[in-house]
Amino acid sequence: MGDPLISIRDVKKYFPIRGGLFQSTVDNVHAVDGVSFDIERGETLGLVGESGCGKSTLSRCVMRLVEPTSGEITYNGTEISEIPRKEYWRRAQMVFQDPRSSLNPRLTIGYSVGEPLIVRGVGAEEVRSRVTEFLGIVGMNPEHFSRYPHEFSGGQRQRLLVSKALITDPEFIVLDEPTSSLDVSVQAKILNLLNRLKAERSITYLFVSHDLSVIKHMCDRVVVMYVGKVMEIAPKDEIFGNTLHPYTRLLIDSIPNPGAKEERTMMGRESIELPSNIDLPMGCRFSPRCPHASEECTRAQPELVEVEPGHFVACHMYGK
Amino acid sequence: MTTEQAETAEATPRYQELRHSVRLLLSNPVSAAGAAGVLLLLLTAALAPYIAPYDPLAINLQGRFLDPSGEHLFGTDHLGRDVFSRVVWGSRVSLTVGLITLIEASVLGTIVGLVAGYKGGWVDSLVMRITDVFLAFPSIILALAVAAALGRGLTSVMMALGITWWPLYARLIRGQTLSVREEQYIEGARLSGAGGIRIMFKHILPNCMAAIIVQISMDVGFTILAAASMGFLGIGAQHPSPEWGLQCASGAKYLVYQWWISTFPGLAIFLSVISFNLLGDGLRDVLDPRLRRG
Amino acid sequence: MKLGQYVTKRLLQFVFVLLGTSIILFTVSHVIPADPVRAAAGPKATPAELEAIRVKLGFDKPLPVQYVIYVTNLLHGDLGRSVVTLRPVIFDLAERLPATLELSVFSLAITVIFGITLGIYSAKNRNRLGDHAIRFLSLGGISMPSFWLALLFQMVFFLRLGWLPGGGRLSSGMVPPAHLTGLYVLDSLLTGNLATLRDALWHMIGPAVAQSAIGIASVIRMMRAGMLEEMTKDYVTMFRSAGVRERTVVYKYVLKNSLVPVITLIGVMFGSILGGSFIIEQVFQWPGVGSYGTQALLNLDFQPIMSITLVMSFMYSFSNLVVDVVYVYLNPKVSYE
Amino acid sequence: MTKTILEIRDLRTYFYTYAGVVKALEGVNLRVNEGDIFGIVGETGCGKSVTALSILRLVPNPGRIIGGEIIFEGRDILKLSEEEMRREIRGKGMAATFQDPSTFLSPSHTIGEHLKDIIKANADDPRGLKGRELNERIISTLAKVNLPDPERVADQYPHELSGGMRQRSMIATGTSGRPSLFIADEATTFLDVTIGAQILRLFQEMNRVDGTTIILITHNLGIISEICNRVAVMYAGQVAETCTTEALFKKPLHPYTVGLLASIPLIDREADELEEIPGTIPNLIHPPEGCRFHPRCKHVMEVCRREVPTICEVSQGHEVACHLFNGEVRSDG
Repeated sequence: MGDPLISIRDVKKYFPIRGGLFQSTVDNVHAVDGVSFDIERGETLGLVGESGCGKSTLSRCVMRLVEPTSGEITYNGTEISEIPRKEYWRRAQMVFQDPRSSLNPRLTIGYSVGEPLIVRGVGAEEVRSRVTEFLGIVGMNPEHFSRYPHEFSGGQRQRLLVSKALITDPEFIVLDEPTSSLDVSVQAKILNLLNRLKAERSITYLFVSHDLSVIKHMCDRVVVMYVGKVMEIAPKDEIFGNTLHPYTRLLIDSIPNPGAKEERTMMGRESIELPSNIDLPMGCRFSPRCPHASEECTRAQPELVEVEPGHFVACHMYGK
Repeated sequence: MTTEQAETAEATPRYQELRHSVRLLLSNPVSAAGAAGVLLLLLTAALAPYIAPYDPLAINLQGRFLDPSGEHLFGTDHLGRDVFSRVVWGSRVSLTVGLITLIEASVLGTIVGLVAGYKGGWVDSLVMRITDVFLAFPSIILALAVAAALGRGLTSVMMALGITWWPLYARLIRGQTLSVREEQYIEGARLSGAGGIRIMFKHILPNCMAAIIVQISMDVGFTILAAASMGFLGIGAQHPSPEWGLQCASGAKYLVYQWWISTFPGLAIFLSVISFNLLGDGLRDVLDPRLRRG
Repeated sequence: MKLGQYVTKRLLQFVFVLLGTSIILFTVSHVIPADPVRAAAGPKATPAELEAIRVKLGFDKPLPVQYVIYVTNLLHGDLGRSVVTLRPVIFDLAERLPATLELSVFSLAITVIFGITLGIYSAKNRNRLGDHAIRFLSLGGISMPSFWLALLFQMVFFLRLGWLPGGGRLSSGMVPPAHLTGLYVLDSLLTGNLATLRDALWHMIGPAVAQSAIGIASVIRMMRAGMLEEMTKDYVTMFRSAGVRERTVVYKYVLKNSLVPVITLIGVMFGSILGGSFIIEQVFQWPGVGSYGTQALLNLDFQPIMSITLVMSFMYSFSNLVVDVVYVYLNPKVSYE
Repeated sequence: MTKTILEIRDLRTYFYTYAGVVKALEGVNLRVNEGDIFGIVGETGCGKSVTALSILRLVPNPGRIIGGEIIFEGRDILKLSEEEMRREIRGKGMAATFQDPSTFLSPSHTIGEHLKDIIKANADDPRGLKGRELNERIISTLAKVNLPDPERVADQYPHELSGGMRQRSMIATGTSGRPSLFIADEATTFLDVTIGAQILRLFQEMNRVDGTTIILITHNLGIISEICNRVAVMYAGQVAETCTTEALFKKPLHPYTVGLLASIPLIDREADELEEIPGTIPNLIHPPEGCRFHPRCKHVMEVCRREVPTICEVSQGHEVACHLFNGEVRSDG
């Protein structure tokens, strides 16, 4: 496999909660709490989890939009904080969840898509020709150059944002829930577009989503996160065919799905909530919801261990 | 792969949207009346020398206290000056004061608010505490004190009102900036490599313009009122200026028998302010229905 | 954060604001004027008086020292001397403050009562005749120069109709009630003097209405807009879908939710009432702080102007403090920030 | 023969906007049987939420129901007065829960206060119901939606609850009048999958235990497959196809349904590329002539551009509005 493109080592991101009379830090939100994994060159890595699991914060740490509290992230072996931001953002880009708020309503498509070139001092003529070229690549019309965002549908805007992310020819793109605010028939078009671009331009994707069906369709490997921690990492077929972690199991079982009518043993009747990232459970973070929780699980946090080649799991039932 | 090209249902260029807004504004008879009033005021101020039949400052002691008539539409005052001509010329004073004050306040307030909202942290806290202090004075009272310190006259009034008004704009723009800053496209602009100045002025400011325009249009009325009040209290425009508030004050003594001396300038203030308020209400509804204010 | 903690925090902020106010007023009185000594001493001061002021306020010393002297004097209640009444400003203020307090609290009460009820009525009867009338009047209310309204009031109700008195707190010949609080209404009530009470109230109508016109109009507009906006909220649909009476939805849920923002406006309105007192008290010859201020402005009597500004900003900040606490108490969603 | 609880005939709801008349519903026909969990599925703007609001007669301004019949328990509710609607239908007969519970609950009132007024509104003797008894009703209503610690929830404000608990509280406001028909409009869309799955189970329980008929409105075909027995697919303000859930996934007929099913990634299906439906949903101010789907349809015929397709029952309980099946009644197979 060679060297990974991006390697994340023990990254933590805490957001302080201020309170009291003098706004001192009274507690921390443990958004990302010691996460390590690699992103291999050329793969699509899925990052899946529910709200508050830290997947968005982590992807923003990778993009240098958020400074991690500790840990290190390297890109091609270089610590990303040592790469100049403009240079890093030429090579790594991101597509956000909500295409409605991702384009400035007061700026033309030409400016918004071409901004990465404009801030790097590219001349107006070249910006224009590059932008029109990339509008064509994502299936938009060059005439859209001087239009404004409100004239476009959600799906079209997401295409525009993809073209903006591509315009500096990056080798790595974070896709943060790129289709979750789109209708299903539009989602299909965007997902197909992303797959085509990846094949044509050999880009590496980090695909962040809460939707396991989409993850399964798009990704080569999957990282499952829960409340700031990695629960399981495995190739796609392993994750779905040989699910090890009880949380991954619950996640898969919760997907409403024609093929699974039978009773699910995992879910109780009572409303159970995701734990907050502030008062964390002592041991395994999933232990309060886990049907297999033993005394050990409430005491000690399980380590992420490789139980089969390439299949890592953080659960006391496995390992050793 | 050009499947989605045919579906731009509402392909309206920017100026069409503007025209649409204007049409929407004028389609409401109440806002249209406001716009007409404002236009009339602007025309009066611009054409004052042609509209006013007499010199507003010409004293004629033989012709004092004349009743309103064909010759003197609004009568004459205690020095025999034509009240109509004075009201017409007074529009220039009020508009000048109102607009200059708001330009001062909005430019200063916008820059401060933009920086505070975008930078956040201690810069923001400091700016907010400073505006707190300015806003701790009841409206107009600080302006009175500042004008008193600067000495009488219109210049002091404009300075004093500008000083008391900017914190309102700073707060408004800061609030807008905070909400725009949360938009995804700001993060997107950072990823493009855009710097702070570009983000503030190219990305955030245009999204605050609607709020600024609405606020200014609503505040013109207030500044005209404030300036007139200061004139009435003798701290603003000085004799023999045809400023409306001053005219009201000098007519107050003759209220019993010569009611017209202070009634007509008062009416002029009232109509100007109401026009700006109607226009402001209409603009708010058209440009930004979320900006509801008292 | 607990409510108690919030109040403490808000009190600290109040103290901070007072400190800031003193800095601004110090700047206004010591830095802005071309000749601050002359400004403080008044236009007719003799060279000896000028010298005395210069020494007393430390004008020959550096600004920080001047500020310390300024604050020290304030804390000792030394607000300077009026060049018109020739008395210490603090005495003049003490004498006149109750009159202003009485009138402005009365005006605020009128503002709140009429503003809120008319606003509700207007929203409930949207686009009917009553609503149009109220909207028209409230638009007039916020556009009317208060001095002009006061003059019109005088002209119509005093000069022409004679229904209301021309000014002052009591009719001539009426003896003020025994001085307990200085508020005539309260004092005459406490001493059981109903004739004086009636006369005092009768004298307050004119100035109070003129003074609260803007406030009433603003509250109406905000209340109406707020109610109408709340009526379009999703929870109204939810209650309707569950078969709850329209009356309950409007008067219990919509009303409470739309009152919350109006509460903050009430604080602002108190400020506008205080600001308006300069003009209203002058026109109605009300012997309060406002008319004292107007006289001071006419004579550029600087020390009283600064003191009045200080006192009024103190009253205003204090009322905002109260409003904020009430707001937080009523609005569970505020995170006490 | 099962009893029909709700039948909608030729329902038309228009919105009179500044830009023009949006024909949000144009001839919607539905039949819901007692005890069904009936799904309505479709994409943004297909009219599924407007259908829900029309059934409750709560279409917001500037919308109006301009024609059709909504027969609920034998009565055409479009003919009832507003007061009858409130007293007899809403709350007791039918109730609803909506997408975003943070806006569908009043921010400055506790959950208990909400329920108090709703329970009183639906009680036979509102005056007799007070104090302890009312309180018990509130708690039991909250307990029925499986909220842990209902006493505490009753005293909490909406913003103090998590998303799942808020959604349950809102369902409680709907169920407190024990309606025979319950409409759930995108009730799990804002929730995490594991929390959403619990809410779906709650609906199943309401259906099984109390016999409540449920109309479940969603854009998610997975949810339909999970708990619905019958389903209507809506497109551009009309019903394209109505059938059992089984038939929907095994034997979809309408080209739109077929396209929709092929365009979603399913967890138990492998596909290299997802099918795409060309074009996008039409503008409902100027909808296409004839069949509203024809500009995007692979099988478009001349007649589709001209005539609105009529509904035909292709097999028992399987209705489709498409010219491909016009007049043709298929036997199974």
